[in-house]
Amino acid sequence: MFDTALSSSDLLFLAKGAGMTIIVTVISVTIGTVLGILFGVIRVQLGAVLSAPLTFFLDIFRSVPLLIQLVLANAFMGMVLRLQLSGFTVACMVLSLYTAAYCSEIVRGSIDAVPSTTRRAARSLGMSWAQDMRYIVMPLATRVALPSWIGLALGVMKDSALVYVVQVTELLKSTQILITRLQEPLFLLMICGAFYFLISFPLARFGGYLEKRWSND
Amino acid sequence: MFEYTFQWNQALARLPKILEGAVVTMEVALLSMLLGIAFAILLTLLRLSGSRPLHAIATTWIEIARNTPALFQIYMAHFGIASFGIHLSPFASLLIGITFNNAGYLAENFRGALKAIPDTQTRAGRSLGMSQLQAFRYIIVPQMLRISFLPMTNQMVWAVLMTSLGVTVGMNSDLYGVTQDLNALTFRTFELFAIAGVIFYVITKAITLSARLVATRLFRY
Amino acid sequence: MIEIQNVRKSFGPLEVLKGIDLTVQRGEVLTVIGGSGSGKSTLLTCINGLEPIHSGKILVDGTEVHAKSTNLNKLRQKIGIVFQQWNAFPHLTVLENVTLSPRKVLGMGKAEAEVIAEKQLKHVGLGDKLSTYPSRLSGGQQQRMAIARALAMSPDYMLFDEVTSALDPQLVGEVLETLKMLAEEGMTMICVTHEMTFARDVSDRVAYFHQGIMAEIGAPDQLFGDPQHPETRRFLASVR
Amino acid sequence: MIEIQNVRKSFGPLEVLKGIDLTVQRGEVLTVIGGSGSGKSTLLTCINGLEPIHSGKILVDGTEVHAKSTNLNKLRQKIGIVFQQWNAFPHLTVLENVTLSPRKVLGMGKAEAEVIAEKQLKHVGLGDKLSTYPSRLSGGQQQRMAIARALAMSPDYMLFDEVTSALDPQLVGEVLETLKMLAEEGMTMICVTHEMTFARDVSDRVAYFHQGIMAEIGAPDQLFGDPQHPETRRFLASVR
Amino acid sequence: DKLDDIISSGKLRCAVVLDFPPMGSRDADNEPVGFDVDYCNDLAAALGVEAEIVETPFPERIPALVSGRVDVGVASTSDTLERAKTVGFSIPYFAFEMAVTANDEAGISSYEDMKGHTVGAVAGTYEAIALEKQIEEWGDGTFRPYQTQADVFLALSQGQLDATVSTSTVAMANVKTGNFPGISVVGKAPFDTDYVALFTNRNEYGLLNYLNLFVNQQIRSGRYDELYEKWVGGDVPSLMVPNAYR
Ligand SMILES: Nc1ncnc2c1ncn2[C@@H]1O[C@H](COP(=O)(O)OP(=O)(O)OP(=O)(O)O)[C@@H](O)[C@H]1O
Ligand SMILES: Nc1ncnc2c1ncn2[C@@H]1O[C@H](COP(=O)(O)OP(=O)(O)OP(=O)(O)O)[C@@H](O)[C@H]1O
Ligand SMILES: [Mg+2]
Ligand SMILES: [Mg+2]
Repeated sequence: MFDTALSSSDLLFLAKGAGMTIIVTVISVTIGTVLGILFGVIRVQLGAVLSAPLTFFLDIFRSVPLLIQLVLANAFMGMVLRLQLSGFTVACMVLSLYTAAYCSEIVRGSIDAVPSTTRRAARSLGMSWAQDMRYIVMPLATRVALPSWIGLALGVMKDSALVYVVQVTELLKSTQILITRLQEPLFLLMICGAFYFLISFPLARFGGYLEKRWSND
Repeated sequence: MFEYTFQWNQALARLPKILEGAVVTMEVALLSMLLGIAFAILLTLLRLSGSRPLHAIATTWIEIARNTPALFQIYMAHFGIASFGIHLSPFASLLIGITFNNAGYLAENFRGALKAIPDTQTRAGRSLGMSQLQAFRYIIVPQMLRISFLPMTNQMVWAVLMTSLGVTVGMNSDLYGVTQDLNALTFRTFELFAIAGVIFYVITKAITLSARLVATRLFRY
Repeated sequence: MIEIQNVRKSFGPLEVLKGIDLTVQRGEVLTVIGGSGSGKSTLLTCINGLEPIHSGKILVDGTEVHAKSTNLNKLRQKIGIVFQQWNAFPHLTVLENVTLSPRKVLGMGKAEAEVIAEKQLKHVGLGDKLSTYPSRLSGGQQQRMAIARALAMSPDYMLFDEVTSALDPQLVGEVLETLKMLAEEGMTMICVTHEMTFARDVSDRVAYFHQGIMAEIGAPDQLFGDPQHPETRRFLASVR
Repeated sequence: MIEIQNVRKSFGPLEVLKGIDLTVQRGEVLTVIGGSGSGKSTLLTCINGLEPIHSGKILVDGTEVHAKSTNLNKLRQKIGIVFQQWNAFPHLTVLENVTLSPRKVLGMGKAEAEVIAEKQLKHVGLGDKLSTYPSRLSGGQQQRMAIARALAMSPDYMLFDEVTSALDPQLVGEVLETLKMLAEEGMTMICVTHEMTFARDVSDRVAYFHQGIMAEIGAPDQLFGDPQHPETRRFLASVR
Repeated sequence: DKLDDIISSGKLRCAVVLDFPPMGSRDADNEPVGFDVDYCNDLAAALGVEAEIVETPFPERIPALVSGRVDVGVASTSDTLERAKTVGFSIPYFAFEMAVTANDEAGISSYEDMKGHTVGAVAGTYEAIALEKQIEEWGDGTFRPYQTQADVFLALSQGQLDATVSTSTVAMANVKTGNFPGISVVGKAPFDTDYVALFTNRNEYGLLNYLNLFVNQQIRSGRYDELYEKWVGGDVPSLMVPNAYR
């Protein structure tokens, strides 16, 4: 169908880009999830009023384009804090907080979804707050949260296409570099899109399946 | 070490231009939302149509929109489509890209909303003498609207944020594009993008707050 | 007049109506009783054309319901139906629930529709709930609203499908009272019900359905007092 | 011994307990009756420290529940409580529901905890449901599981808060039987209930609560037979 | 200071634009090559350190510097006074003439022909700023900035743009690659010569001093001519501004 000048070294180059996409995603989602759980629990524990500053801070990450977050964080780290960070580090930092902001919403919602009467029952059996969290809230909240969390992780993967602004060559950027040389935009873009799709689609379906299964009981 | 002195007045002097960009951003977001809703309804109907090819078309659209980066979709709308000899202005490319994305997400949403409305509702409407279309229009759609309202608001916020991707297809009249152009002139990166960030924040807050107001007025049941 | 002539209807391999013959005259109140799954609800939804039939004919005032040429939307205006599940439109107030069809289907003006709706709502005892949303109503009130909603189309026939069986016991009475009132006013009605007292007191005739067949039909005294069919006897013994 | 000394408790501006004095001896079965909102549930949740109080004292075996130095998690081990809503942990089997606390709170081994849990589950008649998930249980079975779950901690006191009132009528009996059995075995119990027959037959004393005040307390025969307080008379008349 | 930091860290990080042939691009193995890449390597060698090429799109050159991602920009950056408020420039190390490249079907054969057409350039470059101003002056036509030089030529060959103004070296190099069918260089753009300079942080006088001397040495040693011949070819442009000190 396509007569292409794509060489095996170019494919390797693309694969490197894809690898970068995956690495950035995995790091950010991991850190972001840990932070998100932490922030989410803090927000539930403190209540809406006391946690308002934290909520506001996290809200910024959901209300300003990621592109601007990256540019600003980049400029801020270097110019104001005078830290010598690689673009990769900045990308992971911003994406981690970005993930944490959304994740804390998911965590908060799913903890709230555990009936307070169930938690009361646990406490009245002599369980401490931590035990209640560990043995009752976590397993129940996880079922509520997991499908949305999968969606979030995939979202972060797709949004990681923007880290090119801090000089991280991920998949889409690699594709653009190859388009420059090979001048086969449609073909290369389709390879790139297919890669994202092949990772995202099955996982998204899996999330949907979990949601359906767990909402039944 | 390098000392960075903030020069806010230099950046603020450009505020009128930035605000013009904000207006364009709102325009694109709003248009893409209206078109997105229209296409989402169309996609939903296609999926309900019972015809296999139509269903497949709708599903393909929805899954691609949901499973590839928005940046990719917008880039595709400009450079990808151009491979077929179709030339779109940056504005059109951006609009098409975001609309494509919106429609995909909204259609999925509408499907969920439709599922949540019991079909006894249509039945009740039909048995009062309403046609299929009337039952859909007066009974199903209003209820769907309520269920989908919050997701639609979120999508609108997304649309606003997505306009920032227009620069990759040569758009420079929107909020991000204007800011980037000014940055090229003055190199006051931090100040300019901070201002743009604040404006984006204000826009998205305005959207969520007004949506909440509208919702309380609209959905009193 | 509703004429049902040898009607058969299947869901997939399952034959639900196995040749029903039945005529309901103007002004008559017919009660249909029978076990779960015997086809009672299906019969009602066939009468107003919500379900297709596979053979036979249903004529309402001489119009064949399932003929291609029949305008079903028009036909349904003269056949009101109220279901077991409360089908209030949750996004509309009580008044709007009732005026919606007259306005959109009959093309009435808002004011005119509201006059009629208020009249019907008062009739069923909901005159003080006009601007309430259904979520604030009890099940019994929702059912009465559904009745008013059907009546607002000025139907010639009313079909009731176990309108009380999803209700809390203390709410059943108020809905049955409404049905009784309608019957006394001369409305032509087919009521599917499990309320035997109601069937006995209000109906002109009672039909007993068993596995897709109308096993027996007769005056209440006769059917309850001296049932002919062995299944009828078994059924009546079980519900007593 | 549970000693409640002049306890006051408010939710915001609403004073829910207005100075309660009450002592429950070891082995005693106290039933608490009273209208909705009279503070019965609140009292129970104060006794095991789930809710703070504003003045007064609650002593359980001499330990002040609301003192800062009190280890509440430890104290709660000797006070079992079962609520009106079934609070099964839906992600655990019946056996796991019951063994969770002994294992995690008391630090028991799995095998040991299971022996105790099985014993208690058999006790309440759920010996054959060990590996079932709560969603497969009826409401009555869930309540009995909740009782077994509390008993597995070997509490000295059991508090029951209208454990039957969310149940279908035919399921009430089996739960009341379980309570009766516990009472006969000598468990110290405070039961909030609307089941007057149960109160009369099983309890040593009955307390009547009215708007945050313990209006009357006495032996069942005395309280039911010859109520002193006018509110008690009114209440008893209304529930009969 | 920074000069010491670079020497002691043993690494020189250069911001280079890699879709700007012949100044910077990637070879078949997708490795960075070009005039600027060699220039950075020379600088690193002079400093006795290792060079690290950091790819930066045009709009990101200065942010990359101010955020500390790179030490020096070797990125064909025009030394405008506006920018000098933010960063410190060396003396010019290269000079561009501007050329008009057009799609063959647009019927454009000179700079003035661009009037009324859709034209574009790389966002944030000297020529983009000048061209946008020109379109505004004409009051006819559309200007579109793209993020990279590659996108500009891609758009041009796809017919999305009718013409572009770019440095003549870049225009020649791109047309020569054969990657972009249907476009040709049609003439000069009457913009002032675009002197480009190395840049680093504004107050790093030690490093700036070093850079100035380095550029001077490159010319003196003939290395500048050598690199010019290697990547561009033809008459070496003078880096002297007539009738001026610097
Ligand atoms: N839409 C449908 N698709 C498939 N089967 C159906 C459908 N509707 C009803 N049935 C089946 O047809 C049979 C008759 O159903 P119908 O609802 O008419 O019985 P019924 O007499 O009204 O019973 P009940 O007293 O339980 O309401 C049942 O076995 C039912 O499962
Ligand atoms: N968490 C709470 N916040 C605010 N008010 C509460 C809370 N819990 C209970 N109340 C109020 O305290 C009052 C007493 O409640 P409580 O549950 O103790 O009554 P009760 O005697 O158990 O009634 P019922 O028989 O309905 O269970 C009620 O008016 C109730 O609304
Ligand atoms: Mg039925
Ligand atoms: Mg209570």
